[in-house]
Amino acid sequence: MKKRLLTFFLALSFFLIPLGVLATVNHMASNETHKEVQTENKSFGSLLLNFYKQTGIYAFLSPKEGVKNAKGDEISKFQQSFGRIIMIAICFVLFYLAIAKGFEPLLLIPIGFGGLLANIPLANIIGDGGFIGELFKAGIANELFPILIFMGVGAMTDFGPLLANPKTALLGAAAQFGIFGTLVGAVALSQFGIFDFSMQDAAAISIIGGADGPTTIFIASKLAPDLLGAMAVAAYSYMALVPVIQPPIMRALTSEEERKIRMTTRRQVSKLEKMMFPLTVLVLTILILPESSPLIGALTFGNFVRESGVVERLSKTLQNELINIVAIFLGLAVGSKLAAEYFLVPETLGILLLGLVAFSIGTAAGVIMGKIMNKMSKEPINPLIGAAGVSAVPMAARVANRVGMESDPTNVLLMHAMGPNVAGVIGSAVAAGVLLSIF
Amino acid sequence: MKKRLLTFFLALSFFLIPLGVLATVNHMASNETHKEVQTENKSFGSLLLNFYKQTGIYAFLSPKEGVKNAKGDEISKFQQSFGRIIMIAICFVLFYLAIAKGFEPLLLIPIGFGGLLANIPLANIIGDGGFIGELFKAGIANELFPILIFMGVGAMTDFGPLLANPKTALLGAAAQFGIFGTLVGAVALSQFGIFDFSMQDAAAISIIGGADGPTTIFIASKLAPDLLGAMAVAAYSYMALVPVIQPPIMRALTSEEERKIRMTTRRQVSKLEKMMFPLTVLVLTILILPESSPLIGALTFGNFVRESGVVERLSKTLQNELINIVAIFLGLAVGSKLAAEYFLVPETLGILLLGLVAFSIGTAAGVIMGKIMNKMSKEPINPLIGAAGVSAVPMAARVANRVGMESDPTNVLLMHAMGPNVAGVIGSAVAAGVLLSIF
Amino acid sequence: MKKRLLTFFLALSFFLIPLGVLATVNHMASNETHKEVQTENKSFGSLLLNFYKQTGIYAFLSPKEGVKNAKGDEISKFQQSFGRIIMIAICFVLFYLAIAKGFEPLLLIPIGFGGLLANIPLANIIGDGGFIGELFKAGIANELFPILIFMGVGAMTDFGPLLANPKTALLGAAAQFGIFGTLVGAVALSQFGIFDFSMQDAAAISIIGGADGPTTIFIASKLAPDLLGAMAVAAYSYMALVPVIQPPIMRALTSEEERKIRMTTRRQVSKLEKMMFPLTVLVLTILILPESSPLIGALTFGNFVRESGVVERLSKTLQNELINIVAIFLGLAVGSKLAAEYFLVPETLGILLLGLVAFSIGTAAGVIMGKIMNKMSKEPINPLIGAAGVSAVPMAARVANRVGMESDPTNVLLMHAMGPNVAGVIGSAVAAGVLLSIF
Amino acid sequence: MILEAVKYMILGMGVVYLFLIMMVWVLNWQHKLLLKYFPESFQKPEEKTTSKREKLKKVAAITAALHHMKNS
Amino acid sequence: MILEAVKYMILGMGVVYLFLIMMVWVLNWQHKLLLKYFPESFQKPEEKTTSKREKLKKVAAITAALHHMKNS
Amino acid sequence: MILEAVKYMILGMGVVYLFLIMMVWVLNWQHKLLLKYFPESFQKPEEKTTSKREKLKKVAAITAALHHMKNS
Ligand code: NA
Ligand code: NA
Ligand code: NA
Repeated sequence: MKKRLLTFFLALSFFLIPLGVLATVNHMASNETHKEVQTENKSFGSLLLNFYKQTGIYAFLSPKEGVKNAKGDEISKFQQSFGRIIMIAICFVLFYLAIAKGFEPLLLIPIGFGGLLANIPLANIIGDGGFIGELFKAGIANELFPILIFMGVGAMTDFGPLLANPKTALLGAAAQFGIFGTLVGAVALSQFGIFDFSMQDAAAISIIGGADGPTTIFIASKLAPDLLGAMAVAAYSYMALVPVIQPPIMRALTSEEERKIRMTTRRQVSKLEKMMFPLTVLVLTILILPESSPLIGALTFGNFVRESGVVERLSKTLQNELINIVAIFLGLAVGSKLAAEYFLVPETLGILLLGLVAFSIGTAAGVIMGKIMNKMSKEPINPLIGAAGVSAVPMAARVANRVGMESDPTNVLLMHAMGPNVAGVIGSAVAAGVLLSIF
Repeated sequence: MKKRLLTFFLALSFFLIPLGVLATVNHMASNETHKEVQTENKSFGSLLLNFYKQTGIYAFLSPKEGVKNAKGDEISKFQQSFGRIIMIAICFVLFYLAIAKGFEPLLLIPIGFGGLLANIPLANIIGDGGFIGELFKAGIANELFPILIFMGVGAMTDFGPLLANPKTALLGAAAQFGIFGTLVGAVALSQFGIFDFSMQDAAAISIIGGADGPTTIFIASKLAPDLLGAMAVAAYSYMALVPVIQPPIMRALTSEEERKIRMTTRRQVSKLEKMMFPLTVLVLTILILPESSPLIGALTFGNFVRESGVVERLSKTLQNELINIVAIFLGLAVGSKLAAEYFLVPETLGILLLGLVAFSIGTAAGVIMGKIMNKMSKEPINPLIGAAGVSAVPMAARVANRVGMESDPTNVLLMHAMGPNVAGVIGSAVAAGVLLSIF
Repeated sequence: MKKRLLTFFLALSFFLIPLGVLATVNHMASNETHKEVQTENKSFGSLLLNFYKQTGIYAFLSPKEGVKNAKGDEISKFQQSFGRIIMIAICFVLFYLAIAKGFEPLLLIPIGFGGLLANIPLANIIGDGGFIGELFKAGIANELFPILIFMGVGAMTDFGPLLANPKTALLGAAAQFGIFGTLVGAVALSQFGIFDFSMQDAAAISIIGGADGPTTIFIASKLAPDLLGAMAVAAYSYMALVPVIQPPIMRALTSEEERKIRMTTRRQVSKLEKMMFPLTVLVLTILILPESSPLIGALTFGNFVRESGVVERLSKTLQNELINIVAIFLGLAVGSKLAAEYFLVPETLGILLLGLVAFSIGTAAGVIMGKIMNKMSKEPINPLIGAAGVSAVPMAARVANRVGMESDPTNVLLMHAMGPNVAGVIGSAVAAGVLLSIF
Repeated sequence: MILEAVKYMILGMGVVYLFLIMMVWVLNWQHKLLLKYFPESFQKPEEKTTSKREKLKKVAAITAALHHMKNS
Repeated sequence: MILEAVKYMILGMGVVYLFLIMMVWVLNWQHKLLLKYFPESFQKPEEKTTSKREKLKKVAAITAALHHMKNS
Repeated sequence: MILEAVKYMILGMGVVYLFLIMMVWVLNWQHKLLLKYFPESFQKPEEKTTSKREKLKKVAAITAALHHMKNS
């Protein structure tokens, strides 16, 4: 059915493209037709005409110079006409990916729908008083929503696999090279004139390599709010594409023997240890990197609520009602940045590209660190689990497991890979704190 | 038990009426008694007196000229004393209707309680810093709450019956004549001096004919915020009264033979069709009527979340936690407009009357359209299902079914009536968009 | 395990104390070391230095004169260094009490964690734009959160036991002497120069004797926002300590015979009676004490939603999702007042002391009223149930039951004690209204 | 200032007692009224319908399973 | 002003009909398209997986209980 | 500017490693401490009470049904 679904979406696009063509043609001719119309009609006719001018068809067909959107930002004629149609098509593609391919539907569906609504001409949905605009003010502008999502993530995450083999956390550290390596690359490319990112923008974009949605949104809304839409789309898309992006890199960097390495059993983890873990991490954050404390504070709060074992009610609320409600609001609000005037800018291409690079570098760094640790440590370490260090919980751990099984179907790496996987979340939050402390 | 409940409420009113009488008497005498009291007491006595002046009894018994409520609006002496008692009694009637008669309790109970709280003298509950005032600011002033309710409605609605027989949507179009017909009537009556509504107020009031709570609140808060309380009460009351209002009109306009018409089987509906439906409606809205897009956008978002099938979590959240929380907040906030100073004004009577007229016209228009379609179309159409076009989902469809069964107990019209019923929701949202685009 | 847990927390404190000592030492020496450092480094070194200055270690070790927190309030050097470490340790103690001792974990865990986050140097978590700061603005500053909690409490409370023996409500009245007696005491002690509380502060602190969390927070945020943190901690701690604080007082004031008194069966309660109860209480509030209406309005709203029986959806939402979400937000926001600069002030000791006194007086007053009522009334009344009048539902009622069973194991007082227990909630809300009407 | 506090105390306790005594009085009066006019409302309240339904469902499922087992 | 209201009425009903007629038209067209290209999507939709799973769990529990009983 | 970026990279990776290495160190130290002072906390954690209760309820319901069936 999935192939046919694709066909259908293509069919749908036939519905959209003519309109787009019409738009471009009209775009060119609009200057002349305009004046005649205005004086011609009266009474009921003028009412009809006025109404026609408030339709979306008119807005697509007759873009105007100097139009501003609900937030006071200018929209070019291209963005008003063909641009919006392109964005609507992109939102349909996001739906296709979410539904037919199962790519992070919990966020891509609200984001995509928010994008649709953001590209409706004349409707003031994303501005002041518009409902998405209000959601944006309520939780993105002040960073509340990503923080609440992080609480939910904390309440849903079992850090047991990390506690069972703490040193695998170093793999989660290595993978953050995706962030900082990309930062250098982006700055270099800007220096050579290929991109045009400021240092601050480059830093924000690099965080996509952290493979963590809320962290990306948090950093974007602090350091580069204009790039929020493209960054969120890139982050969630690449997180969803982990099974496609990672395996070739993992195979290229490891030998067949390495991929077959069996890991020894993990040590036992006590309930008390799990309960102490969030507090330990928070105390370290306080001592070393207070700038990370909103993110790590929220994560550890959620995890402490989970592991304390005495507030099941609150833990369930964090994992279900609260995170679901916030995911809907966050998705719609982030989607508002898919408005043509924000998304169809040259920077977007750079973001998508650099995001992919960051992801790949992170994966490679994790695998290489795995190889190094395997050589240095007494116990064998399968370098594949290093790839899970990018976060993208639990997808990346599953990919590591599957690639391992290709070489030896009896070698179950899943729980071993979960350690670097959850460490990667902490690692990205630390990296985010470093970026915030610099800029 | 229900009759006795009524008796009891009457008994309760005996408790309230003497106080009211007392209030009116005192009202007249207040000018004299006032000055004497103030100088008489001292020390502990004066403390007691001061306290007495902060009781509700004092506020009811001694209304003053020029008092303003928490929002800075003036309250007449009548509104301060007998008016508040009347409003409190009205709120008790709303509770009676909700509990004993089962009239839309999910909204009438919060609205009624909000009304009670809004009529408490001296307490600043509906103003700035008061909790209902804060809820009002958080979601009515910016229209967020009705939009979120509409998302929930979208997630709860199965548009399958409409997809099984799309042309019944025209019945949902016809029923919107309740809105526009009433608009003309209201303007005419204002012209003749019977009412005193501006064109904008008339338009807002007419939307009650759309038989849709969130749409009514949305339009009221945009076009006529002062009338919000009466409009919401009218809309929900008449929606609850559908089984009383509609049948006589339906019987008067149809012959026995028409009521016996059996409808042919409906075509099969595919899962994909259901998934495409919200997107189709949204694209049409974008092209034809962007002003409707907040309402239709929210409705279709909820429905798309439901039908996409991959985000069950979010769908359940929209249908349960989120809509319940918002219903509580919305109800209390709307109830704040039941304060005597807002509700006990001449306009309220006009609103209640016009709302009823709008409802009736809508029903009639739906039935007549049903008769026309039955004659024009090849397949037989039972005109009764036209009455379901007013929305009021699913009550109106059930009424159509029941009236049909009176004539032929084996003729099940329910699913056929659900088509126009859900189309009526879309129709009202479109009508609302037209009104917004005009005013 | 619990003893060992304590040992462990002690061990943990060994981890914290050296840092504290270091802080104090460094505190003294800081004036000299400072200037040398600043000029020494350059390039990468200076980057490292800059980074070091953004670590928590540096902030603890090198407190500075004139530093202001995110809200613009000044933080003394002691509060910056050792103070914060003390507060972090206190938060750990709160966790220990919540987890190992089961003391009100639903609120102490969020409050404690909020306290941890509030004491992180440099991170702007409690200020504008910080997430706890935003939560504070969203619901404490405007008193929305305690009100919503009270709605949930109303929806969770069964007033049946009170309706089965209404006159036990007088025990709930007597216990409010804890509030007003303490007010006199606090004022007297301030007069004698032992404390330094204004009349308004004294009134706010006394409300702790009401043994009701939301009421305490509501009053604190109105009358003495600076004391909010200490008051909330005191209120919840003493509510949790009811089984420790109350029994000695109860035993001291009653004879063995009195404790053995068996109470006669309670009258039957009708469903309709339960449904009328919240409305009755609200009408009384309107007439006598409108100032109490936000608190009592919320309580009775929740209870009416529960007892109306037709809006089960809303009742469940109030009792679960909504109260859980709000409890998380409220706890974190209240915890922000555990920042060293707000908590480590001389007033805190006074608050903790006066709170304990208020609690004890309330208990004693309830028991004495029980003795009086037992002598005056025809039916026997066990004075122990008077202690339950302080509220702290349902803990205090259970304590009354248990102390009674010590004297006669077959004498079940639980349901009899629930009457004064729930009446105590109303009593405190009334007392709160009196305080608000005076100040 | 102590005197003032004492006055507040008397006022406060007075209002609290006034409120709760009036409440007791109204509740007693209400109880008599209900006993007279709505005696049937004092029936044992039935269990809530939802949980009842759930139980019925469970029982139905079990019965079905048992039936299935018997026949097999 | 009445005339204006009548004009608004005509405009309003016109737009409502336009919208819903276009919707009917697109839905019919879509239906044909889907029938042609995705005939398999018209299969009876299966019950939702979650409730299915829950049922399976219930059945498993019952079966286990029965099994336990048989053996004892 | 590239040089600056490289410095940030070194600083950033340094802090990330510092943080996680310290975490590993503390966790290992904590583990030993817990093994020594709280060996009993390493018992297999029991299943959560709520789900346990639910199961018990289910089993009770089934048992009741079976009992009923046996006797009939
Ligand atoms: Na990461
Ligand atoms: Na309608
Ligand atoms: Na109390």
